[in-house]
This record gives sequence, structure tokens and C-alpha cells, in this order.
Amino acid sequence: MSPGWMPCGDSGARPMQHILDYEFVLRNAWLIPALPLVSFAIVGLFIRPRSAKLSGFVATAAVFASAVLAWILAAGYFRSAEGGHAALVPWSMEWLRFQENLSASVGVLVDPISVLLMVVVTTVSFLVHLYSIGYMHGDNGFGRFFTFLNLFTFSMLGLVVAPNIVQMYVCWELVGVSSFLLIGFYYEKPSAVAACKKAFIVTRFADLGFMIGVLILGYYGYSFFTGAGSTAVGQPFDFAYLTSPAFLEKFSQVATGVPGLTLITVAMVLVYMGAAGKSAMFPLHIWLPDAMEGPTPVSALIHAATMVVAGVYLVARMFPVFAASEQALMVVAGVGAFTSLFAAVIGCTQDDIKRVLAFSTLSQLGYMMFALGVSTVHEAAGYTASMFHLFTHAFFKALLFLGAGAVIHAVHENDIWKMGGLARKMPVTHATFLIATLSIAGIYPFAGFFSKDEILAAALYGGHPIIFGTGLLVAGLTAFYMWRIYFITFWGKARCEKAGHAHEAPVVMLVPLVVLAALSVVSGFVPFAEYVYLGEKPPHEGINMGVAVPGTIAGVLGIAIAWFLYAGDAGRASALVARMGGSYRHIRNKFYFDEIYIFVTKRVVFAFVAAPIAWFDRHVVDGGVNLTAWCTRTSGAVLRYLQTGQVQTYGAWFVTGVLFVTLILWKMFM
Amino acid sequence: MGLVSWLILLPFITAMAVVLMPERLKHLIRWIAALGTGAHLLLTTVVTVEFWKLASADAASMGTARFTKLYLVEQVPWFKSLGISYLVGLDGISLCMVILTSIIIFTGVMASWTVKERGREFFALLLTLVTGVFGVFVSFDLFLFFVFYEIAVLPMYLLIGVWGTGPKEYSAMKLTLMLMAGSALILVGILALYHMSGLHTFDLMQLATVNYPVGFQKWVFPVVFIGFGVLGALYPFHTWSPDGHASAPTAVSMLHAGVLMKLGGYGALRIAVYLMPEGAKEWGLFFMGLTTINILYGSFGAIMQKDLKYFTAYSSVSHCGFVLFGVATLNLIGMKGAVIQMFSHGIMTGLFFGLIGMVYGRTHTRMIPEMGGLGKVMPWLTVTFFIGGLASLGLPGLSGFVAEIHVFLGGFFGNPWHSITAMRVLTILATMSIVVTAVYVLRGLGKVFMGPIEDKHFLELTDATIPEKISTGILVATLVVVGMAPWLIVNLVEPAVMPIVNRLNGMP
Amino acid sequence: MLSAAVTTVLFFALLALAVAFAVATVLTRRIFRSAIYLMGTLATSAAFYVMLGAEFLAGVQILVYVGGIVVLIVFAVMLTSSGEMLEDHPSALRRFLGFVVAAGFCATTVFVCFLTEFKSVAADKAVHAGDAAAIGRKLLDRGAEGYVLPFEIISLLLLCVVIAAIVIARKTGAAAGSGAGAGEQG
Amino acid sequence: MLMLPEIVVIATAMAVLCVDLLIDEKRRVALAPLALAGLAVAFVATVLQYPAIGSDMFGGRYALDSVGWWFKLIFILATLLTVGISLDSLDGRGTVPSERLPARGEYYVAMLFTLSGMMFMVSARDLVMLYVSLELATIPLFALTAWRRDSLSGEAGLKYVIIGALGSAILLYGFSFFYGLTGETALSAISAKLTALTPAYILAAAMVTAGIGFKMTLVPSHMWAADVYQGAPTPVTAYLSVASKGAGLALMFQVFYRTMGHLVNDWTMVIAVVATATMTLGNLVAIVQQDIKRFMAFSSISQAGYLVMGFLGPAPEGVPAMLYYLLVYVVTNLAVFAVIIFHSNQTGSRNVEDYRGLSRTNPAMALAMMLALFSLAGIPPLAGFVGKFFLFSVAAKAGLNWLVAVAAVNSTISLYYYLRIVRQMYIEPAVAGATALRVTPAIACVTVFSVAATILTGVIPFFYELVHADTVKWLALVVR
Amino acid sequence: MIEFLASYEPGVVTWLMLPAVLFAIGIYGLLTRRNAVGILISAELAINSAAMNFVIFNRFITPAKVDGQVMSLFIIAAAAAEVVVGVAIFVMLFKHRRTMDVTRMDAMRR
Repeated sequence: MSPGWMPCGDSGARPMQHILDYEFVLRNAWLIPALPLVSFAIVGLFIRPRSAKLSGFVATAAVFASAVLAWILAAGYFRSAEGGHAALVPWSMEWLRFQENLSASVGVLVDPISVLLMVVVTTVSFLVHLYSIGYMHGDNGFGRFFTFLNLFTFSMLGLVVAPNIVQMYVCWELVGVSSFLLIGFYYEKPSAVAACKKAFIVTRFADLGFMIGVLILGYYGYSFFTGAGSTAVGQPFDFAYLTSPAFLEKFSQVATGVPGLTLITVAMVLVYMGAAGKSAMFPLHIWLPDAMEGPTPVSALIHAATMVVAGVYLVARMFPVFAASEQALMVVAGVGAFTSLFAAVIGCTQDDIKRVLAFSTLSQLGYMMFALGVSTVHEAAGYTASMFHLFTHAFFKALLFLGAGAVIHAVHENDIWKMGGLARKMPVTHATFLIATLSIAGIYPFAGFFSKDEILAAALYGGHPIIFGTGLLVAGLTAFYMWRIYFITFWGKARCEKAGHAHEAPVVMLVPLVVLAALSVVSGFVPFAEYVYLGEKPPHEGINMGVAVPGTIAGVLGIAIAWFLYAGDAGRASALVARMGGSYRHIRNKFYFDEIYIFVTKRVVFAFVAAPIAWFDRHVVDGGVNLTAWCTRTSGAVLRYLQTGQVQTYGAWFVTGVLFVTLILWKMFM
Repeated sequence: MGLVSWLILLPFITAMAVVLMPERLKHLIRWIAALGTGAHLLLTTVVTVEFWKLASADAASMGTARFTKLYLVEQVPWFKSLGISYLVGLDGISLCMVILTSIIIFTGVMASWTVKERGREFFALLLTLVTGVFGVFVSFDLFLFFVFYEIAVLPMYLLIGVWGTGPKEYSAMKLTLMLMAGSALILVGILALYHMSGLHTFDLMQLATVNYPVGFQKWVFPVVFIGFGVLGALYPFHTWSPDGHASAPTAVSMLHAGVLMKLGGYGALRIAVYLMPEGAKEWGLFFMGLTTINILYGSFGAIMQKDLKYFTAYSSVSHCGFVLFGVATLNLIGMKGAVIQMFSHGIMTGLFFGLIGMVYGRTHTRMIPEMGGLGKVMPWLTVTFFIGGLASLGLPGLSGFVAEIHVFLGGFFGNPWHSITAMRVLTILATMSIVVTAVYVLRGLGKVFMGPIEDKHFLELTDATIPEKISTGILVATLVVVGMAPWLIVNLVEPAVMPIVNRLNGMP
Repeated sequence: MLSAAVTTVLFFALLALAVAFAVATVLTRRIFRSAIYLMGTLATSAAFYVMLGAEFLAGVQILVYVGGIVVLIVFAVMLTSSGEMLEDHPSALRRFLGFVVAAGFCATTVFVCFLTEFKSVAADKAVHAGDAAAIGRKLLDRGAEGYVLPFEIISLLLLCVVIAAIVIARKTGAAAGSGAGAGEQG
Repeated sequence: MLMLPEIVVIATAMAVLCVDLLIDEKRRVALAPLALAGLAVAFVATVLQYPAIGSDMFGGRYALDSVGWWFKLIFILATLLTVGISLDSLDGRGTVPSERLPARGEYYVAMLFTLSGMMFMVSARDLVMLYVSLELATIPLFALTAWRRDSLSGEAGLKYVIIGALGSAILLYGFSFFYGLTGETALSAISAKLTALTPAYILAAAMVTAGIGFKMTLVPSHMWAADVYQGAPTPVTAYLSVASKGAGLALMFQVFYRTMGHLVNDWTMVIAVVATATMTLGNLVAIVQQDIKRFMAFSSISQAGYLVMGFLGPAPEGVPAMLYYLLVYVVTNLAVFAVIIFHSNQTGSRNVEDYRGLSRTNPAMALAMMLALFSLAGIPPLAGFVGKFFLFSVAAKAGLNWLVAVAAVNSTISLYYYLRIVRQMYIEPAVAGATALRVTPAIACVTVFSVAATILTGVIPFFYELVHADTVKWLALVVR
Repeated sequence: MIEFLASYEPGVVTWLMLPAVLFAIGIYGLLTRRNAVGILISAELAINSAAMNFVIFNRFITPAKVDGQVMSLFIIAAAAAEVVVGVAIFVMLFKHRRTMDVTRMDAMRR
């Protein structure tokens, strides 16, 4: 953080100004993902084995540089393009050529949502890097941690700037693997190993759908792209082509053979499967809570702010295609809404601070999803709202996690019931956490209020009252469980010894907290709809009181209940729990989804597919081979008995042979 | 003598040099082997550059006519009376395979640095085997091809039988006999093709101008395809592979899974499909079905394995299924994918087996449940193993993805001769293996390298030695380079696959 | 005419005799008698040769076959009889199999002979050239009609066989060094 | 002079006989060089006959053609090598007394006479000479089989004699029909007149085939071979398996091509069936054998099955293919036998298991054995593969792809049992306390020569091309 | 009767019956006799019948020539050679086995 880098416009240094102006950054936008990549390679290969400390700084510096570039790009982009923010591809090259007119390129797509995400990713990533210097201090895997973080940052940025679906898929997988590596960072802990495997496999399973979706889109993209009368430019895989009306018009005509089901629905549901996996939508949500086994900064970066929103981003990116199929959109909306409720309910019962945050993330992701699901191409308010929420959520959720991290760092404990009374011992952390909690609860003027408001408005005015109702309920629940952990953690008395001796985090960790807190406050005031919209630029609307009031009431109600139950006498809560009995237990056990999955994989797939196959291979297929060998050997062993040693028997065969040959010849010629 | 002949000769000369050394000079023997294979790697580089120059000059001037052209051709009549000649040359596919082999053998020699017993014979046989492999990849005369093909297969018997572990005689015998039975089928096919053509030549390129009768192709194609399929681990002829790989010593497993199994796919593409397009059209879907079974069956089979080598062997069955699957799609993308998969899987599985050997050399066990937490004591091996594992589950950025996306896309795009629905269903089934692969790779590697240390003795183990680092480093670098810059291999392979595609489409 | 009739009768009588001798040869349990019956068969064969106009051959048959080969066989019988003068009966199965095979062979041959028309290639059937002189000329003729070369070869064969037989059958032990006497005896 | 090689061989035999009489036991070591020298001269003489191919003697009753020339070369070569591997046993150089053979002078004489019989046989142009020379090529072998004069050797001789007598009776009976149907003894005349497919012709053909089958060890007249090969002295086994089988092939050429040439194309099915049965049976039974000689007997039975594949179909390539394969088979099989003799002379071994650890006790011989066995199994680039390939090619050309498949699968089976020996030699450890085995110069020379030939004839096209150029037109000359 | 007998001249086919039957009898003996010498005797029967075939054909097919007779001559000689070797081997073997029963000559089998 050398000050020389900070001033980007008004510094006296001419060359710097020249290098860092918008035009330059736009032309070289590839630098934004490339810097972390280069840093990843250098740190991973050369620096890490030598100096852990240096690797941390180099990694952080690289991401910082990216962040700076991203901010410049964003500032320039949103400022410059007055008449609609065009999608630009300032740089691309052919990467993978399948055949004539069908290749995947790598490139950088600059359009509002990608710029938005670049800013979010680089900023949060930088702050998390910074935070981690403190948080991971003294850890054996310090260098490794930063290597992985860099890898993740690169992958995520690559995903964000992907101009075509193949690059999207590529980076999609890469973020998956970085997530895997980071969840399993404490690889000696069996639970971390299990969690990282689970995360990877579940998302991989989801990616199967994405992959098949890509195949379908690729095929039809190619067919229509090269078909008669096509005037398309670029490549069939490009989002620009896939979302173009020319393509969608033809694609939506393709039938599957099942009445009422068009192929576009199938394809988009499959793609959505990928998105749902990455964004941990029900029923693929199970990996995310376990992913909290990773270091907390990772949870903040990957499992709260950035990677998990990739699914939302994908849906947003392909929104016109989704929108071309009403059924697909219904799926998106339905799954999103259900997940937001489902996760919020579970979130109310969890004791692990990070798990609560994880369920909260699930719930918020569901919000973003259904916001997309309730939009249409023409009524795209939800689209904007979703992106807005993504934007704000990134900050306050990262803040929550980092705050939780600071707490955990201080207490060395994840269980909220062992904390308590930390407000005084960790004032900065407390303050920032409070801001974040207010924000997520949707209290004016914090950022969450604005975005949540827009989402609810979009649901309501998009004609989805049920979803609106769900959203409202979720808003209340969110406020409740967030304040629940807030009260338990920071209020009251220390419930264990360690909590009693907790200290405030070091400065390097506090700086990100403060910055994020600031962002959580101000980001709500960004005139978001100015920048991110679909189709025509919508007229600017202020705060919609019809939605804002119920939303805020729900939030306040949630806070109040939480206060009632947890701020003072803990007995109230336990009494309630006792009243709820079985259903509480079901909720607390996350409706047994983990168990179901384990049952299905271990007891069904392994026991009834894999094990029989292994058995079949050894005993039937291989047995067949051995049987052939056995038959050969046995026939040899039997035939040797023809060789009796009796010379007269040999003679008899001899003479019989004559007769036999005579017979054959006779048959043939007579 | 041209460059391509040297590609074949160099390992052979090295083998002879090794044989002539006195047995007790163990260091000298392996240094000779290392130098010989290292020199081969250099030679391969030279050949690649040469090829590249010629090919790009042609690409500019010749247009599509260059597709059927071979480079660096050497032709010497051999058995003139039967039209047999020593005809070697290179096209993109061959070059690709030569590069692969060159890398694998060099790293294989590096990985066998610690072979103690009867090192002279070991390296001599290994190099003889590899002579055969190079021969197969560069020969364009069917007779010559077959000659090298068998040379490549047979030394395996001794290599496994003498230096192997476990039920080595059984495995070696099974492997040899099954592969030889496969080559018996190939022989039938080759002779039938030769006589039916009436051209009195074994020159592949000339035979490829013949339009064989459809009825003839209908029966010869499956014979030849299955013949190669045995080596390519086509279900249900794959069972030599788990046992063989499990019993073989490290370098042999590397070479076998890495290169030899590719001969199957190579032959199936080069000979079966290229010469008998009508037969391919007749049987393509059938073999797609079989290879789909391969893909899924191999990956499901791998889940249950306890022994790291069996584990990798089943994974090879699955991955080699992709090769033959790609071949059976009969379109440009799929077949290109098959070739890339050959390359990618070769490197990847070579890496796997090399690493297994290194781990086994330290822990003296290959049983997955007995290991754990090795990542702490052997970070280098862990990282490389994970990169290999990620490549095998098709992680983008590593070569496996490039191949698999081609194969899937190829299968999905279908071809004019088969039911596209059926092809798509099979492709989607095949796609599922990416999940299963993730499951077994992560389960396996997770158990071995992550988690708590199972055995206190493991704490005393050491990380990779310098030769081991060189060996694994090269392989990993190849995986990454191909994965990050796929155009390198794609541009090499595409022109070489074009003639096959054209022939399928009835174009000259 | 009568002589022609007698010839015919003689033919059939000899035929019966030859077959009877042959059957006795293979059926008798005494191997020595078997040799004697063989002699009978060969002698009747010689008679047939006379009837077929091959007088010289008949003579050779008597001299070489009856006088030489059978005598040799008798020697063999004597040298290899270990007091068991009666041979064991072959097993019933073996006899049955032998009979089936032999009968099948016989039937096939007879059948084939009946079905085939053997055409004489000579214009004049009466020509009779079976005298010793003709055979002698044949054996010494070096031209296209002669058999001088086989004649030489058979002599080599006989020489070789005698030498070999002595090596095999001589009395001395099997030690390699003691082969000295073999050559002299030959 | 056209008959020079035969005369040289006979003269050598006579010379050996005389010298044997004249010198005492100790100096009889010199007989082997004498015989070898004579054979070498005969070889050279045969080579020098090359320009005389096509000429004849005795009014055409003795003739030399290209195929005959090659056969003679192969026979002389086989005998030469066999003498080379015999002389240790005869001169008592081995360490195991039971492997010693008596009467070396007579041994060489018998072998040389047999050789002359074979050489006459390929030059024979009439039934009489064919029969007589065949007997000359066969009857001494009965004696040679019993040469060791022990119980087993005698039993082998007995079986050989009995089946040999049966075989020659059947062959003769068949010949008599050839004669009866045509009234000719000259083969070409018989061939010219044998146009009608009468029943007698068929019977004769069948009988002659069976008679040849005895020589060639074709199923079902192969059964003697196993016992005889096992019991015979090892060098004689070697000789039986190469030269005698070669003589059988020569006889088959004489009968099938020269006598029944116009019919041979229609015979494809019979030959295919016989070939299939022969190679399959030989291979299957070889799998379970323990005794190395018996093992090699079945191996050579299966080789005979491959060998006759050259008769399939009308292709003229069958002739060079068979000749070439015979040549290859001779050197290869003799290489194997050289090692077997070496090993049994040194250790008295009989069984396959006795070869364990040979790669440690004598690596060079183990390598030779392995290469030779691989060649027999048809592994490239060894000559055995090339030879088999050409034979299979003939079958494929005749349209018998199923037979090619059967033969190729059979090669695989054969590989299985050849690998059994390789396994013993290379994989199994040597018996505890086994010492290095010394190899004698004669065996070493033969082994080196044979193995070199096994490799070179496969890799260098010269030999096959020569055979091909010489003999590919032969069929057209013989079969009109 | 006598006329018939006098006018009857056995044709070639009739003649051929004799060797055919003798040959078959020889085969029978060859396949059933247990004494090795007996087998050799039977073999001689068969060979003799083959020789007879030649003589018969000579008489009926080419009466003007003597090739068949010459062949027979050689057959007799060759048979003699065969017997010589056979007897030698039998005698030698008898020394070892003290029996000539071929059914017991199965030290080598399978």
C-alpha cells in the first residue's frame, strides 16, 4: 500500500497518469485477471518456498493493483458511456478451436455487470488479502494460502470477464477448484477434508448440468450460426450471440419431443443447475455450510462475497436466454425463493457463527436468484435489483465474515454460545459487525435496505405476490437470526474463559473491516439503476414506500424478537425451543439433507452401483478372461489323453484319417 | 537416414549401449539410459521444429491438399514382392504421439532411477519397448506398423514378470496374451485389407484411396477395431489393464498406461476408421455404446478400489474410453478430442503411475486406507499428484479438459450416419463420468494426502528427489501448457484428422 | 480250354488260400506261426505274380521276401521270445476298433475299385513283357524309361540300414567308446 | 554335374565310414569335421548349381528346379547344423553321461544318407524314385531314433518303425492307384493323365495325403511324433523336427503340386481343415507338457499346421512363402534345440522347469532361446513372424480369413507356452547353488548362426526376395 | 461250368479285391497284434498287398511295360530294409524291456 499508487487521477506524476487513464485500462483490461494469475505463478513457484511473508505481500499487492485498475475501469466506463453502456470486448484471442466457425476464445468482456463484479471481486479480494496477512499470521501454510487466494482471484475475475460460455465454464471450474483447495486448507483436519471434497463434488455434479447445457447451446449455436441466412459475427459460444434475438428466436422453436417442453427450457434448466450448484441453491446447498471449515477470510471472500454469486452472475449473464423460456425463469424464481426461506429457517437454529452466516448467505443468494426469476426482458427491475443486492451483499457479508473471523481469531472458538460480551473487548469489530447486521437486516440507511427493497419491489410489481410474501418473511427471519448471533456474541457476559481474554484484532485486520463497513453504509446510495439495467434505461425511482415500509417492519420485528429472546435471559429461547420440540430438531439438523446425501452416495451409489461394478469386473468380465484361459488349458489337458502312448491307437487314428479325408473329398467332388 | 528414422533408432541404440555395459556399472547404465532418452527428447524437439516449419510453409501454399501429406517421409522398399516398404513419416497425430512418448520415456527413466535389481536388462527392455512404440507412431506401412506394434507389446511380459510386484506372472501373462490376441485380430484385418485392395501395397496412404466394398468393411471394421480396442482397454477386453498396471514396476506402468494404451486408439483411428469409413459408419454407434460403458464402468470401478494402482488403472480404463469414444463419434471434433485425450491421458497417467511408484517407494504400501496425511511430509508429490488428479477429472486449464470438451462436443454434435438422439444420450451418459471421476479422485487423493497422518513412520519420509522432481515437473508442465495453450496441440492435430473426416464424408 | 478252366479254379483257390493265410497270420496267437502264415501269404502272392505274368518278380518275391524277410522275422521272433510262446489276446475293444477300421478301409477300397473304371492304355493286351530281361534293362537304363538311379539309391538304403541295424542291435553295452566293433561287423 | 551335391554327400558318408573303420576310437573326433566339411562342400556345390536350375538328367527322371534347389539348400543347412549340435553328445563333451550317443561314424553316415535321400526326393520325377528316396530319407531315421539304445530311445524307435511301416504302406497303396489310373510312373505324365476325378483318384489322394501327413506330422497322423521326439536322442529330435518335416513338405510339393497340381486348388478346404486341426491340437497339447522335447514336439506339430497354409488357394506366392517359412523354421527350431542340447548336456535336464534361472547361469543362451522361441511364436521382427505373415497372407488371399484368425489366435496360444519357458529362464530364480553353465564351441557356433539367421532373415528382405524371385513362377511351370 | 470257368477271366477289379482284402487284414493285424514282431508281420502283409497292386495294374493297364513290376521290386527291397531296422530296434528294446508287448510300450504318453 505504497501511497504512490493511491492517487489515480490527480497525482503530479505524468507517466503514472498516462498509464492509469481509462483508455489504457480499457485496452488492457486483461491485466485485471492476469495480474493475480502472474502473481499466483510467481508466488506459487518461486516465492512461497523461500519466504512466506513476502508471498503474502506480493499476492496482496497484485490484487491491489487489479483492484485499482478495476476501479479506474469502472469509473471510466460508467462515466464515459452516456448513451447506454455498451458491451465491449477490448481484447480476445482464439483459445480452443473446435472446427471451422466453432471456437472458444479467451477475452475480456466489459459491460456493466462485469465491471461491477470486477470492482466487487477485486475490492473484496484485496481487503481479504490484507485481512489475511493478519489472520493467517504464523500459520504454516501462509504462503500456500496466498497462492490459493491469488488463484481464486484470477479464476473469479476470468469468470466475470468471460465473453463466451466456454471461458465462463473454464473459470467456473477453476473457482471450484480454488474453493476446494481453500476449504481444504487445513488438510490435516478430517472435517475440512470432508468439506472440501463435498464442496467440489456437489458443485461438480451441478456443473454436469452446466456442461450439458453448454453442449446444447454449442450445438444449436453452431447450427444457427452457420445456418442459412445467418448474419452473425463472432463465435457461436459468445454471449453476444447466444443472447441475441436472432439466435433466441430460432432456438426457442426447437422442440424436445416432450409436449410443452422446449429445448431452450431444458438447456437453461441445465445451465441453471450449474448456477444453482455454485450458488448453493436448494437442493445443492449442502456444501456451503460445510465449506465454513476453511479459514474465515476464505469464507468471506469465496463463500459469501464472490464465488457463490457466480451462479447469480451466470443467470444474469444469460438472462435473455433464460427469459426466452418462461418455465426456466419459473424454476429460477421458485428455487431462489424456496432456498431463501429454507436457509433462513435453518439459520435461526445454528450455533456455529460461521454456519449461521453461511445459511444467511444461502438465503441472500436465494434472494438474488428469485429477483432474477421474477424479471422479464421488458420488466427487468429484478435484474437490476439482483445485481444491486449482489453488490451490496458482497460488502456487508464479507464484513460479517471478517468480523466473525476477528471474533474467532480472538476466541478460538466458533460456537456462539461460548462467546459473549465481546462488545467491549473488541470495539471496532463490534461496531463494524453491528453495521453489517443492520445492513443485512434491511435497516435504512444501510446498503441492504436499498437492494432488498428493490428486490421486493420487483417481486411485487412483477406479479409474484407469493414470492414477495416469502421475501418479506425471509427479511424478517434474516433480521432475527443475524441479531440473534449479534446479541449472543457481543452482548451479555463472556461464556467461556477464552472469550473473557479476547483481544481486539490487529490493525491489518481492522482496516478491511472499517473499509467494508464504510462500503456497507454507502453502497446503498449508489445510483445503481443508472448503470446496470437491461434494455432501455429505466426511469429513476426513489424508495418505494409500499415495499420499504413492510420490509423495514419485518426487519425491525425480527430484531425485536431476537432481542427479546437472546439479549437478556437465555431461558426464553430455550423455552421456545422446548415448545417447538421435534420441528426444531429437524430444522437444527438442516432437515437431514446431509444424511440423505450420504445415504444416497454411500448406500445407494457406492453399494448398488460402484461395488457391484467392481465385483462384476473382477468376477464376470475378468472371470470370462480367466475362463477362456482355463478352457484352453483344460482342452489341452484333455486332448493330451488322446496321446495314449499306444502305438496302435496312433495307427488307428492314422487309418481313420485316411477314411476321413476320403469322406471329405468324396463329399466335395462326388 | 532421416530424422524420423533416428527417432526409432536412438532408443534402440541406447538399448544396445546399455546391453553392452557390464552389469555392475549400475550408475553408468542408468546414466546412459537417461542421456539416451534425454537426447531423444531433444531430437523430438528438433523434429517438431522441422515439422512445424514444413507444415506452416505448406499451410500457406497448399490449402487443403496438405491434409493428406506426410512430412519427413522416408521410404525404402523392404519386401518388394509383397509391396512392403519401410515407410516412415510424420503427420500431426504421429508427431503428437511421438512427443508424448518421448516425454514419458524420459520421465520414466528418471522415475526408475532406483531400480536396483538387474538394471541393465530392465533399461534395455524398456528402451526396446519404446523403440517399438516410436516405430508404430511413425510408420505408415501396415506391415511395418504391425511389426513395431508387437515389438512394443512383448517386452512388457518380462518387464512385468521380472520387476513387477504381486501376482506378476499372472498379470504379465494375461496382459501379453490378451494384447497378442488383439493383435491377431489386427493381423487378420491388415491382410484382408491388403488383399481386398488389389493394390499390392501396404502403404497406408495408398490403401486409403481404396473404396472397399461395404459388405467387406462391415465385418473387417469390428475385427480391427476390437483388435486395437483390446490395447485401448475397450470394454469388455480391458481386464488385462488393472492387473497389468498394478503388477508392473513404475516406469513400465507409466509407459504402458501412458503410451502403449494409446496405440490402441491410434490404430483404431488410423487404420480402422481411416481405411474403412463405411464400416465405421455401420458400427460407430455400437462402439460408442461400448465405450460409454467403458467410461462409466471404469470410473465407478475406480471408486471401490483400495490399491492406488488399481485405482489408477480403472481410471485409465475410463479415460481410454474417452479416446475410443472420440474415435467412434466419427466427426472432426470428436476424433480430434480422441487424439488430444491420448496425449493428455498419456501424460496424466504417466504422472500418476510415476507418483504412485514414488509414494510406494517411500511408504511401501499402495493401499489407500493405510495411508493418510502424506501431504505434510511430501508436499511436492502431493501437489503434483493433485494436479494430475485434477487433470484427470477434466479441470480446465489442464490438458484433460481440452480433450474431454472436444470429445463431448463431438459426441453431442453427432454425425450424419447415426441417430443423433442415441449419440446424445450416450454423450450425456459419458459426461456423467466427470462427476464420478471427481468423486473417486478426491476420495482417493483426499485419503492419501490429506487428513491426519495414519502411521507415525510416515513422518520420517522424505519428499521427492531431484530426478523425481525433474520427472514429475516435466509432466506437470506439459499438462499445464497443453491445458493453458491448447491451440498448440489443436493446430497440430486438426490437419491430420481432416483426411479421416474427409474420407468419412466421401471427399477425396 | 481245360487249362483255362483250371487256371480260373486255381485263381479262386489261391485267392481263398491267400486270404486264409492272411487271416491266420493276424489271428494266430503264436507269433512264430504267424510268421509261417505270412510266408504262406507271400508265397501265394508269388503264385499270383506268376499268373499275372511277372515270373521274375515271383522269383524275387520268394527269394527276398520269403527267403529273406520272413527269415529275418523268424530270427526276431526267436530273439525276442521270453518263453511266452503264446501271445496275449488283444482286448476286445481293440479288436473291435481294429475290425471297424480295417473293415471300413476294406469296404472303401473295394467300393472305390468297383466304381472306378481302370482303362488299359496299351492297344494290344496280349503283349507280354514281364521277363527278367526287360526288368533288367529297365533297371540299368539311364534314359527316360529307366530306373538306374532308384536302383542305386536302394543300394544305399540297404547299406545304410545294415550299418544302422548293427549299431542298434549289437550286443555291447551302450557306452559310446565301445562302438569300435560295429564297423568291422558290418 | 547336376547331381554333384548328392554325390558329395554320399561320398562324404562313404569317407566317414571308411575313416571310421581305419582309425581308432580316440581319433574319431575327426569324423565330425569331416562330415561338416563334406556338408559344407555339398552346400557350396548346391549353390553353384544355381545356374543349372531347370536342367535334368536320366532322361528327365532326375531334375533340378528352383524349388528343389531351395529344398536341397535347406536340407543341407539343416543337416549341417544338426551335425553341429550332435557332436558334443557323440564326442562325449557333455557332463551328463546319459546324453552321450554311441557310434559316431555310423551316426554321421546314417544322417548323411538320410540327407541324400531327401535330396534325391526333391529331384525325383517318377514314382519309383520318389518312393525309394523317401524310404532312404526315412528308414535310417528309425535307427537314429533308437540310437541311444536305451529303453526310451528303443520305444521311440519301435513306435516310429511301426507307424512308419503303416505310413509307407498307405502311401504305396495310394501310389499304386496313381499308377493304375494312368499306367505311368513319371510324375508329369501322371499329372497329365489324371484329369478325371474318379473315386479311385480320390481314395489315392486321401491315402497319399495321409502318408505325407505322417512325414509332416499333420493331424491325425501326427501322434507318433510326440512319443518319438521325446524318446529320440535330442539331436535326432532336432533333425526329425526340421529336416524330416522339410522332407515331408518336399514330398507334399511333389505330390500335391507336381502330381495332383490341377486339383490342388480345389483342395483348399481339406488343407484348411487339416491345418486348423494340426495347429490347434499341437498348441493346445503343448500347453500342458512338461518334458521339453515332448513340448517341442507339439510345438513343431503346430508349426506344420502353419506350414501347409501355403497350399491354400491358387496363389503362386504360396510356394515361396512355404519355402521361406521352412528355412526360417529350420534355423529357428535348431536354435532352440541347440540350447536344449546345451542345457541337457550340462545338466541332464528334461523338463521345462529345469530351465529356471538360465538367464543367470548363462545369459547368452537364455537370450538365444528367448529369441528363437519368440520367432517360433511369430513375434516381429524375427523371421518367424515374417514367415508366418506371408503364409497367412496366402490364406487371406485365398479368402480364408477365418483361417487367418484361427492361425493368429493359435500364435497367441503358442506364445503362452513359449512364454512358460521364458518365464522359467528369466523370472524364476536359479536353483540355489547353480553355477554358470559353459557352452561348447560347436553349440555356440550353431546357436550364434541360427539366432543371427533368425533375426537377419526377418529383417533383411534379401532372403525372402530371393526365394520369391526364384520360385514364384514355379507353380505355373509345374501345374499346367 | 467248365466253359464258364474257361471263359472267365478275372478282370482288373476282381484282381484288385485281393490286395484290398489283404491290405485290410494287414491293417487289422497292425492295429490289434500285441507283439511288436506280429505288428511288423502285419505291416508286411499290407506292404505286400500294395506291391501286388502295382503288379496287377502293370498287367492290366500297361501290359507292354514293366514299370509296375519294377516298382514292386523296389517295394520288396525297401520292405526288407524296413524289417531289418525294425528287427534291430525290437531286439535292442527287448534287451531292456524283456517283452515285446506294444501295449506296454507306453513309457512316453500324454
